[in-house]
Amino acid sequence: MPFSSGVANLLPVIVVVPIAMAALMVSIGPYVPRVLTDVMATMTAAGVAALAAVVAANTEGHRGRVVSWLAGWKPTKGGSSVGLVLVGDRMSAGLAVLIAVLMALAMLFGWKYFDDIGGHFHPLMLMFLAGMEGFALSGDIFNMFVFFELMGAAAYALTGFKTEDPSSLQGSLNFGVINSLGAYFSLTGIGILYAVTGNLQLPLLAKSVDEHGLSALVVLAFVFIMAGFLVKAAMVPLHFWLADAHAVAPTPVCVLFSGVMVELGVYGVARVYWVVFEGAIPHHAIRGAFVVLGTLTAVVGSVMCFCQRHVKRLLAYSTVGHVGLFLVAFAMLDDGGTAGAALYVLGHAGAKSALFLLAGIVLNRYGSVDEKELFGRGKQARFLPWLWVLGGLALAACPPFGTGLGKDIAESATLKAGYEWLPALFVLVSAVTAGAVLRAALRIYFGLGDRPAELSQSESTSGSEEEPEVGGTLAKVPLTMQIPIVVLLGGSLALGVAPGLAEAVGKAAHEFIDRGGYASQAVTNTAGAPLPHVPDMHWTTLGVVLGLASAALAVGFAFLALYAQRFPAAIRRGAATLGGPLRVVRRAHSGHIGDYVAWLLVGLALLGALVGVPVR
Amino acid sequence: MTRASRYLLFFVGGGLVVVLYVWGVVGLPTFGSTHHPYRDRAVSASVAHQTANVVSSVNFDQRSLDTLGEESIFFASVIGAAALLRPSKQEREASEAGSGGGGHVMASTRFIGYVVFPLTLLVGFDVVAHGHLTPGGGFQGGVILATGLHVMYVSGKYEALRKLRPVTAFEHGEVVGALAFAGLGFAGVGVSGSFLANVLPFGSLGSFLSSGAVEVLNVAVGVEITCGVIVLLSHFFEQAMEFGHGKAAKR
Amino acid sequence: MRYYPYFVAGWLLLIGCFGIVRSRNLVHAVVSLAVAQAGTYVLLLSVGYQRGATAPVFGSTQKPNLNVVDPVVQALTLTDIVVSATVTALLLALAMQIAKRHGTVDPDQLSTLEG
Amino acid sequence: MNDLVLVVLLTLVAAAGTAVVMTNAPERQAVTYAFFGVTLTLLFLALQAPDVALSQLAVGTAFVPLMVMLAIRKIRGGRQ
Repeated sequence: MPFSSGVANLLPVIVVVPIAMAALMVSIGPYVPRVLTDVMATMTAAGVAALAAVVAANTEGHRGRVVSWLAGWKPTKGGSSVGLVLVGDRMSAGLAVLIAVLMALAMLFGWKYFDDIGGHFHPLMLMFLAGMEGFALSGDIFNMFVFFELMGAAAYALTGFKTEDPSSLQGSLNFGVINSLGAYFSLTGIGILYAVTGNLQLPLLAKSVDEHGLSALVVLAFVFIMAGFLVKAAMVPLHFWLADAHAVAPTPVCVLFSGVMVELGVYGVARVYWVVFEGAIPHHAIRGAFVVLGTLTAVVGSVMCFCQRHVKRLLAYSTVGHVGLFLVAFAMLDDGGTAGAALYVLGHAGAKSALFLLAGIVLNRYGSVDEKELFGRGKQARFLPWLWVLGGLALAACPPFGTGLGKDIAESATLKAGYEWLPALFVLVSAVTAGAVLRAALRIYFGLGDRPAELSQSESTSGSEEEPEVGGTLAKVPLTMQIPIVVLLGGSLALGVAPGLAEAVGKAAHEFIDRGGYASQAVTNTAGAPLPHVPDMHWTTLGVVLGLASAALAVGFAFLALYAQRFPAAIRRGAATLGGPLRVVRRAHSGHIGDYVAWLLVGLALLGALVGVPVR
Repeated sequence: MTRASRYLLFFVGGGLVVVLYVWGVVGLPTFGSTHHPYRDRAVSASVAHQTANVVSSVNFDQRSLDTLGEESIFFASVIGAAALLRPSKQEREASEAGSGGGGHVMASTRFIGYVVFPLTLLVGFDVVAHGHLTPGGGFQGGVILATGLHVMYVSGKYEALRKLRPVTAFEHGEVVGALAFAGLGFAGVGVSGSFLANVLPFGSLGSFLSSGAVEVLNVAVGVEITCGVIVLLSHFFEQAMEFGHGKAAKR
Repeated sequence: MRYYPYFVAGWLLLIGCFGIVRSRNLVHAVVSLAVAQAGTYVLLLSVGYQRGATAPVFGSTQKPNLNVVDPVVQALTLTDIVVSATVTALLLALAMQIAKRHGTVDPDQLSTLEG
Repeated sequence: MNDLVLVVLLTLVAAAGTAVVMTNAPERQAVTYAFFGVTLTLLFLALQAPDVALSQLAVGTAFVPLMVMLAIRKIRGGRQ
């Protein structure tokens, strides 16, 4: 099979089509009716999804990977090249589909959005799409940096899009500064790696880093390159920007942030480790580091999540909690952990995106996202409350949702690697974050629990001043807003019940960690030796029990929070002693950019120590 | 967090990162060494395509997708800045009610403006046009051209600047530049079966018509950057000059 | 001199971070970020330098040869500079709007996002 | 000889960068930043990177300082 077959040429097309459409829409946007721009943008995203699906479907016929060396600069016989390469394997092509599908649904949801749209919103969304697609498909480390920045530039502008809203601007600036700084650390790492290897293409770096072997320099390059990805992935303590940005970004943008952009950070970590560094930095160092940091991330994220009353911030912190789990699953460094993480990411994208859309509807219907202020306000609603509950259960990894299957497979991997306590972490994080979601739904839509006494704007962001995103408040919820939610939840469910989907993810993960295959197929166009077994992608009894336990605990936590005031005074006093440490953690989330930069350096030092000390 | 604890955190984290950095960097090839494998490949590839400026060859031929991404970042930022700086309702009303204006400047700066302005335009065009032969290219020339236009501001003629600068036309110009880049990419697929392939005749090294598509992409980027920088600066000027002195719309 | 340029690059990155940490004005923070990014330019170009080599541009006086400094890092730096300029533009636009909505650009006084 | 020039320029760049960060008033910072841009330009010329030097000159001494000055003007105006 030649390198530049027809399918291979689809890879750059997936990236360029949204760019060209964005350019076109800047020019013609002001002269055509609004509905046409909506249709054009949504169709572009849907078209990109279709192209990505064609690539994904063709990976089988291309021995797992569609490789495209751009501008005809194919590798020489000696296995070197001056060109750039895009690689669509099952994982990256699958991600490309997910990105474009989420974008299309977010666009559909946004049809009624922003009267004062000024012809900017759709082009920015399409540029954001191009950046994410490029990042997922790229096989070159500097090119990844370029698309990382494209993703970033579009994302900062989209976050601050509601320029009348003060907190939206501040959230955007925090996001922009910390994310750029992370990217500059990455670029420094890339420069260091380039200096010793003379390569930038991932498949070529694989060989030259192996030859260089383990050294302080490789650890330094690894830690710095990871900086940008880990900021994007919102690993504690590099996560502070996330809640600020998610809480204030327009709803369709939040869907992409939580649904896939953050997860692309985890993908970047995993891709670069597996292809470039796996031969040099031993597994035990990476596993130790990411089990510690992932656990920290999961705990901080879920605790902060449960403390929120601002519904969008609540959802944002739950993303932090889940990213911790994804990092832990990746850290198992086998195909089971990778497959579990990938499936969990897909299921989570469906559940979390649906929940963000529901929060957006609440904001536009009632003019606030403060769970306490909205107490009982949605009692007349008939359909949406049940979608909230379903979304909460999906987030709790309740069987038969895809989140549950992903969690099950990841838990099996942790047990296999000898971490008996990790399944407990998975159960607690999914239960606490879903408990917070259910609590909000029960309060807003069912009016359950005690009427919140104080409505003061005490120390935290409440969400009562959040700007609605449509002109006026919605009298009724249009179908274009409800369909995406149903599709997303349906997708999350399908992943758990359609065995074919899970098996495809298993194959993708299996192939993802086959670095030899990646390098040889990209460079010499020959397939590597097949790896032994493909991970088993079926429900286990233990997994189903733990999934149901998470869901039951989530409901329990929700009711506990709703009726907290009815407990005996002694218990409440006991619980209040937890308040001290909790306040310290909450205070750290200060919204101050200087703090965030200081924490970034602490995070890098921590990662450096955790990876560097064991291999010294 | 207090200022003191923030500094403490920074010095602890930063100190450890410095240790890691120094520990790692001393493993690099020493400064000025001759170990540059990618250089050797890039130079031969550039010569093979008759491109005298190897940097341009890397940017527009060998790693042209990077440049496509780079131009897209630029494009996204221009749209983004336009979105962020779009005037609010109060500002539009205030602007219609009058105000605006230039601010006065000294005669000497005005003189410099008149001399420098045509000079920068000339240099800018030259830098864009010879990007494949000599240092410079679409980006550098574009920034010089666009900033040169704004030297008019230094010479105190904001009104003249506004007339010279039909922003909508430049917006379309930017789009044309971006689409030309993408179009050449697709032409590569059509002609030689590979995206962004250098499909034009290479000519001979050093002559004006050499390097194939490098020169054309260079000009496309030049158009996009010139127009984009003008649009970007126009939004900054609009905010600073027209709305800057009104009562700010503070909530 | 063997590692001095790399240390200067690291210093710029670090001092840029410090600038943001100590900043009392968001415009100052954005400019400090640009200083941090300048560290990456210095690193990349130092990595590609070769003693006694010339610029990678051939012409009538210089026939093609391999005794030139690394053109690849120069191309990367060019991209990097564009990124810097555009990110700076976006962040300055945000700072301008923050001034308008909050009436201040001092991060110590901006506190709508807490907890 | 050439090494000496490079050492001097590198030191100058480090010092100028530090000065930019340590300048508190943003309007003076636009000036120090432009000077920092000039030192970088000279360093890039000495490192045999004329393409990059030209970019840095256009961006670092004209484009970015101009935007910074406009932003400051806007911020000052908005506070009146």
